[in-house]
Amino acid sequence: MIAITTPSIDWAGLSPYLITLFGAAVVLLVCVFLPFAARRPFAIGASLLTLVGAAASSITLLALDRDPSGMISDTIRRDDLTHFAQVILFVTAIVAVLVSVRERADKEHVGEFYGLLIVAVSGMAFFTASNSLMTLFLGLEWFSIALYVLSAIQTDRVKSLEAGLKYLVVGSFGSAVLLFGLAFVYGATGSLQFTEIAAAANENGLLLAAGLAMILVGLAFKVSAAPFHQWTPDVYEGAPTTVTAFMAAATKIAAFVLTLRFLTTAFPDESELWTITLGVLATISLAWGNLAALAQKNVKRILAYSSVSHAGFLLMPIAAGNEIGGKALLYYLIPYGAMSLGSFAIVAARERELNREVGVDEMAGLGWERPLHGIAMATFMLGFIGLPPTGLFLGKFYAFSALYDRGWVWLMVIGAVFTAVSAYYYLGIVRSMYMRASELVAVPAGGSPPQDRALTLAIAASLVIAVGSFFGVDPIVDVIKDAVAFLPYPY
Amino acid sequence: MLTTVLVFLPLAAALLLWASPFRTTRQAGAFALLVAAAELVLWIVAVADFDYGIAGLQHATSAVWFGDLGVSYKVGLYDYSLWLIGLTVVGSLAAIGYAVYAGRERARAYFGLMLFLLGATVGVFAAQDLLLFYVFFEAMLIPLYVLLGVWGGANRQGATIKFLIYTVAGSLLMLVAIVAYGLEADTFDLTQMRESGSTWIFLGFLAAFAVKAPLWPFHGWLPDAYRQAPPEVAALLSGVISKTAAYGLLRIALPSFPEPIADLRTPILVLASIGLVYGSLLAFRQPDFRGVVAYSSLGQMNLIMLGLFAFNDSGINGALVQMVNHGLVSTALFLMAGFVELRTGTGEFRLLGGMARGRPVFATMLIALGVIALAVPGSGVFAGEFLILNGVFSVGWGYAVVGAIAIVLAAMYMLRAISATLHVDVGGRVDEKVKDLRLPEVAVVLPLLGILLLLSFWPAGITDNSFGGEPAASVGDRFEAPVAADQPPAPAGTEAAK
Amino acid sequence: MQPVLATLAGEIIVWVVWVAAGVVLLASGLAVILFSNPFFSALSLILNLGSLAILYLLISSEFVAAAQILVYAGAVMVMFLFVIGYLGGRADAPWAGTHRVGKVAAVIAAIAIAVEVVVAVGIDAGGQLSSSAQITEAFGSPRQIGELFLSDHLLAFEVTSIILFIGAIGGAVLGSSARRRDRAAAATDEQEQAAA
Amino acid sequence: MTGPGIVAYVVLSVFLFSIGAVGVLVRRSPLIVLLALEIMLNAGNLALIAFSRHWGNGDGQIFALAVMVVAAAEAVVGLGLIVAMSRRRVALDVDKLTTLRG
Amino acid sequence: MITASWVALFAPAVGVLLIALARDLISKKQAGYIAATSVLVSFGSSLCALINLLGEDPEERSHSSSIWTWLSAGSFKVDLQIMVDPLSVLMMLIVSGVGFLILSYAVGYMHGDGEERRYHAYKALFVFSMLLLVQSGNLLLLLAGWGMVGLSSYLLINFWHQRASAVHAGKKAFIMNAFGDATFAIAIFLLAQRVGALDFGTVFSQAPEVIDKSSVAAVVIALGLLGAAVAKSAQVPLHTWLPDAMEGPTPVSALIHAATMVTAGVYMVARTHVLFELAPAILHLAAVLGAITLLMAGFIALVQTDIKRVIAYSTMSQIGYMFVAVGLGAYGAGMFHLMTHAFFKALLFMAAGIVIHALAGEQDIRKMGGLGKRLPLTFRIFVIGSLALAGIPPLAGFFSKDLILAHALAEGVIGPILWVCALVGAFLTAIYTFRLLFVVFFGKPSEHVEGHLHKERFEGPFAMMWPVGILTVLAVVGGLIEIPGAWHGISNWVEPVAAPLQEPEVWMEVLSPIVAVALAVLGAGIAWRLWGTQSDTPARLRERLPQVATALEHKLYWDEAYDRVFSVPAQQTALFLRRAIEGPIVLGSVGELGRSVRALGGRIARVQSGLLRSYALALAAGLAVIIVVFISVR
Repeated sequence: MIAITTPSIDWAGLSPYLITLFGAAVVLLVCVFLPFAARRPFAIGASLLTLVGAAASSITLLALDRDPSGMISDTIRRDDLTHFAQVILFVTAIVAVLVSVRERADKEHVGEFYGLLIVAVSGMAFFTASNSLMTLFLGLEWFSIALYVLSAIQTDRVKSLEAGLKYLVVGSFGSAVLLFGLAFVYGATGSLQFTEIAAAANENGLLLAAGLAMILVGLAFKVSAAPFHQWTPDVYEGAPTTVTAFMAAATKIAAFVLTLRFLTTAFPDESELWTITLGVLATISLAWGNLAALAQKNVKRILAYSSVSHAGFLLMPIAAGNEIGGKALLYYLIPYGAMSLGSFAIVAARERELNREVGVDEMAGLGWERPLHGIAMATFMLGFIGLPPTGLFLGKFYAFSALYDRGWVWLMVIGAVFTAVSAYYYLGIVRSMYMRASELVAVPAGGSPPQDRALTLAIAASLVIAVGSFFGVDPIVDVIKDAVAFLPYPY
Repeated sequence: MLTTVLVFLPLAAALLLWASPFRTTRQAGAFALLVAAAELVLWIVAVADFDYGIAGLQHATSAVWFGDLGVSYKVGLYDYSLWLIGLTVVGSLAAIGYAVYAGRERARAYFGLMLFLLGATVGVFAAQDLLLFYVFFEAMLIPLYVLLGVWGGANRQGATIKFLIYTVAGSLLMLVAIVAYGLEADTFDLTQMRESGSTWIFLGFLAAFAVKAPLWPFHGWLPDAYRQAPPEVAALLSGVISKTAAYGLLRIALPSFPEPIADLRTPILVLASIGLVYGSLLAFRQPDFRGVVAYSSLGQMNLIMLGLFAFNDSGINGALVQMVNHGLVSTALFLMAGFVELRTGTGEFRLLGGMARGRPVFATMLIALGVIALAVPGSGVFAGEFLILNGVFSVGWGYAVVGAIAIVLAAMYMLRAISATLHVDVGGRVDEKVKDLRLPEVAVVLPLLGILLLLSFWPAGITDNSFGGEPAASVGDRFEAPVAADQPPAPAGTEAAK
Repeated sequence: MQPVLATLAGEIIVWVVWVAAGVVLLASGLAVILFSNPFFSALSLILNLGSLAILYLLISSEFVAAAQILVYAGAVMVMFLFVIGYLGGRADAPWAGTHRVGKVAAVIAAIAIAVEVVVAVGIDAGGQLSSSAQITEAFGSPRQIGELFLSDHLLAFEVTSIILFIGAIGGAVLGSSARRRDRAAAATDEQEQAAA
Repeated sequence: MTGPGIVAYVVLSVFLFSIGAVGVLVRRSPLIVLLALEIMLNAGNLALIAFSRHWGNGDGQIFALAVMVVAAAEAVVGLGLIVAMSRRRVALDVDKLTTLRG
Repeated sequence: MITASWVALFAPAVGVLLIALARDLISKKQAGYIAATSVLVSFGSSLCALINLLGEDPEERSHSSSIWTWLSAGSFKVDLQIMVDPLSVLMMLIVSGVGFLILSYAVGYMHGDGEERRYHAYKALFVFSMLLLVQSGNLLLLLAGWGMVGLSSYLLINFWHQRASAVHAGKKAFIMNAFGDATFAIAIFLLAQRVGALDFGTVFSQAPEVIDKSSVAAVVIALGLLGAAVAKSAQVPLHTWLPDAMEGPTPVSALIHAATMVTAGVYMVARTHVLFELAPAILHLAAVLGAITLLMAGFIALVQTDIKRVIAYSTMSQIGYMFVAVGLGAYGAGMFHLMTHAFFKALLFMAAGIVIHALAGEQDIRKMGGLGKRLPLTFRIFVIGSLALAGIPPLAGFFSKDLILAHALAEGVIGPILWVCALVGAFLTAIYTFRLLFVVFFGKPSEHVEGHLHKERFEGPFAMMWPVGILTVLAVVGGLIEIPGAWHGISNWVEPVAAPLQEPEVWMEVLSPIVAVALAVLGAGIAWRLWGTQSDTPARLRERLPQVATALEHKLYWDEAYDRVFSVPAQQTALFLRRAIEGPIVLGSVGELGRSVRALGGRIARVQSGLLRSYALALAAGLAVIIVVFISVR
């Protein structure tokens, strides 16, 4: 017969994916056979176990500190960048699961919910590792489809369905554009693998340029950079808050890490094109996100637009295209992820407390009623502006440093100006929490809600990460340094 | 180590307080007072244990913080920053004392924030790393924001937002400048920075400091913030916090950007002169007590700017003396305004008046503070103004003439405020229930007045023990190359510049 | 002579087939978006997919062509038709409704993209796209595809299964009966009340 | 290679892509939008296979097969959503899905 | 001696502190005693200093002492420094001596006021400030004392702070003086820049070397100093605050606005004569301003009806004489007149105070009359004071005024004109002085007097009367310390510090008094004719010259002019800035910017229409743009 040389399989390197997929399968299947009452505790426990295991395996891989290598015919990579991103992703997912513990709606799809959540994070982990156009696309669809379903999973809520459909249609549109771009890059270079693309790219390849343009649009869509961000507020508002919390943090982490890897590895010769494009997109995102947020009342929408503006900030270090940029990006994602997740978690808490959607007015009095939530939310909001002591402050500083290293002071100034604009809406939330006259304070529906230790733990964890990354910046950056050192930065 | 303790004692105490079960003003306030008093003791220890002969950094501590970009935790004391820390500690002590006396809702949060503010402000004066400086500079904002927004007056919300957005905008531009400057110099250690010739970087720094100080016309946040804040917070804001901006100019901008400053000095001096007269004129037409103090602060801060940018021995020393003196007097005056408001519920002149009769202690204190504030010759404020104007005179006589006009205007607005509060007809809100100052109130303000009087007798206590005795040289020569600024008043024969 | 003729004839046949397939492809594509009845649109799409399969055959991708017919036209489209049938094939006029400006802009944008990319491709056509690689008989055969799937693209193969799995779960979650959910929810509520 | 050159196939794919895009952009029925999305993905497939032929390696074909699966998965989820919406009596008109806006 | 001087300086300050700290522990009277005692200590110490100085060679009578550096900036240092020399000791004696008498008087005068403690503390504070002014050893401390006397003056003028007019007068005084402080400061800046130091020794020795005579710098310095002197001494054009300052309690008027503070300008010119002599034109300007003031004040005093205001105008007029003197370089003469004026003017004010006291606060002379019989002792005192003021020999005013006249004749350039002016002034002085005397004490008691002056109410307690007695003696004999043509006690004493620029010859010293006394007697006669006998001439004069009378009654419209030129524009500028700049631009722009940014945000948010298709369209359009850019740059 024909001798097929199957590639050697690095089981250790694959362990994070295998653990998560196995866990997801267990959750999905076992839940079908369990009585309703037992499903939720089991699903949560199993999910946490799975995610902790996955995180542990990623940390182990990170600690092993091996040289970067390819796995399975070099279609995905096993390197510290991947593992670092995976650690953040899994931790994000753990916190998201904690947030979800008392999610009211949807008692039936418990198994599916947690299964999809784990599958999604698994897909993101895979996405960050991808090293070929195909794994890239498949990874993207892997977690995207899971997220489409998760967004729409509260099928009895019209908004959830609407969000799901919007996400699906616009997301698929973006995917199609990305796919077309990938096809063109493949057409221009004859290869799917990032490094081979870089090697095969010839000067003045219009095909490659057109392909790159479409890829940039597709990726910009995924990271919700303006003007391709428009799905973001709608989906964030409509999706179940737990999903939004997870999605906002994790999608950004995965998409940005991959964007960094992909663009630097595959398109070093086109760096002029993509850095400037990303710089422009960063500018538009900052402007659009911050300005549009000014007009919002719904807290989830505000946070969604805020995430658009932060996409702008996160694009800066990639646009800088230098090693500081790489480090800055990775560092920025840690406090940003935690703060984003944490702030949505607080919104979720408030939603459950009041049993209605949370606008700025609904936040009134929160600071005094729930001191931990209040302090955490205030810290996140002020941190988003860039006030110490959250790591985001250092993240902005890092990103600015990368830009300065590149010589793009203009973008720094734009970042500074729009951050000042953003202060208005972030402060609006803090103001509502602490500075409202008492008669405006919304009274919790049906008395005090049950204690939600898991949620409190989640918020506390976010707070600790957000603030801890400020004080412990040096050890974190030590790890990051190794994680991004190998990328071939154009500048 | 001492410096670190100075910075972190109040911060740690704030966290401790928030975690504590102290809920009432009495408990939380007493705790805060105790901590502030301990801070004062620490400061006195630092003052005693300081070598004033040299202009260098003392009690320095440093540790790695953000090694990748050369940012470190580095704190230390210069002789002049020591005085500003003293101002901070004393001012905060008085403010906390006031709050304990007046009573504050949600006392635990309130006093924790006050302590946090104290620690952050001390941190600003002690930081010897650019980014650390920025961190403390911004960290001050958070407690200020909450204090203003939660415990402020009826129109606090607009005031708060305006204040924060203004300052954040300035600060972020400074962050850009810090990045540029630090990466250009390849370190963020303030003691090892190199001079920069970049006007843009300088403007970035100036943006933050001009807003915070504020330099005219960047004071849009000031009137509302000073009016709406609780009196003791307004006191700190105008007395202490505004000085951080002046300190920033002194510590960072002046040594680092000799060429841009040489280029931009004239416009800045002109703006400051305008601000001085402008603030004084507007103070003259304010309908309320706080408005007068607020605009007078605007004028005074611009005066300090004049001194700093005169950039000679006299100007710099004068700016420092003025920072301390104005800090104390402004703090005290806002607290006095608070006492008035506690009694009458208003600070508006048309509802006040005639408070001197039967309230001798209040009247005496207010008059004493008022005349010091208007820089009656012989007072410490006068000493500062004199040095500043003397310094700026050798840069251009016109500035000194403007300053001299402002002296007259200061007399006009301050006497008006005193008269409108104390004299002539008894105002609508001043009835027999409005009593004289009580002992705790006196205890809050009297120390400030005492220090002011002491500084009136011995302003050289500051000037002799700052900058190692050579202001322009020690500020300008912090790095290798000398700064080609105007010479200090020479013994003979030099023509007035310009 | 003979080989030349044969080649020429082959060339002509291929051209004819290509043109026919291409025209059907675009026409059926347009039909998909122009029919107001989703049922006809879906049928047009099947036609579209078929003509694509023919094009695939022309460039020696037999396996993909087969998969196209079997998987796509055979499975996916059937599902579409089921759903359309279930929903009753409600129609909407393609160009009706508000947001006229949006529609014009949409067409302009699409045309712009098409023109731009065609220009890009056209300019590059003289370069690297001018001559394609020589291929062996094995190209595009199930065997070659199978080999690739089990060697270089083993991972992709596995991942597609995961995606399909997700799609299946998603379809089940979203499409499952509402009545069942209500019953289930009620059951859980009762249990919770009992527990409390 | 016989017949038209690879460029012709690519151009064809571009037009197909545009047609699909127009479909997504103008149609209000989510069903037809889903069909248009299928067209777009197939346009990508056509390009992939054309380039695969051009370079003479099978990577593009594998990719195209994978994309088919992805398209199927998307379609399943999309159809599931549409069904769920019709159950909830939500109008099947994307122009009426404007609860979330602003 | 140095120690004594320091004691003299700080004793009143200690008094202030004691009164302030003791508060209710001491009675109100005791507060007064503390204040008076502290000033007495100053006086005693000053005497010690005087005795010590007398024992020294005239050329070596200048000592300076500093306790610590007051202010420093690099190499520039200003010490807390006093200077003990004949000039300062003379002033110390006048200030603490007259001060002690008036403080003692005030204990009785202020009895029953209610806020006496404050009063006595302010008074002691004033003496401290004044001593600081006269003792300071450098220009900066001089300025400090200068400002602080202004402050104490302010505090005392509006001591009765319920009276709007008093408060207004206090502010006015302070602000006009602040203007003087400002010009003083500018002069100091220039000096500091040129000389690099501010202590008198260095300044006076270095200034002539580094500043050319009549150079711009010299003129600016002298002008700055003159501005301060003019403001403090209420000379034209900064004189309008003094008459208003009479709102203060009468002992205040006596001490501050007659005897000491207002003459500080004279002292300062004498002290810094080196700087003035570098700009002779300015020195002459001082003399001219003095002459204008003495004439103008004399005329205005003719029509004033407030007893204290008449005396206040008289004070301005007399200080005008002193300015003429120092402006002509006759520093000794100026100081001499300063001293005698302190005696008799304080006396007049105290007598006026007794009158006002007796009439329950009434100050309008039209409501007085015939008091001579009711207050015989006061009447006699007043007569002595008036005679001294009018320069009738052998009272104090005669000698000092005539020394000034003699010096005026001796100066060659503007002297003769000034001499004529001064003589006219002397004539006017006699008229208004005797008018006051006749109107208040002669004729029949008015209804008001009848109504308020009770039999049992005697002229004043002993506490008030003994200081008056001492001052009466001094007003009588004080002039004998220097007799023109015979011996020059004061001139010689002051000479080592400030030598006169010219020496009058004997004929001048003889001619001037004869003419002056003749004019004074004539003036007294006219006054008798007009007001001593119940004639209707004043009324007819008033009808004949209505404009003149109105103008004089309105004090020549200075206040109105200042209102129009400074006060109103300043207020309007402030109002304009507030309405046109601060409101709309500085504050409004922020709000406007915020609003427009938020409006922009709203508009952008509306782009988010919720329409799925438009989201995809944005994607497609963005893609089209990016591809175009990419293709075109490639």
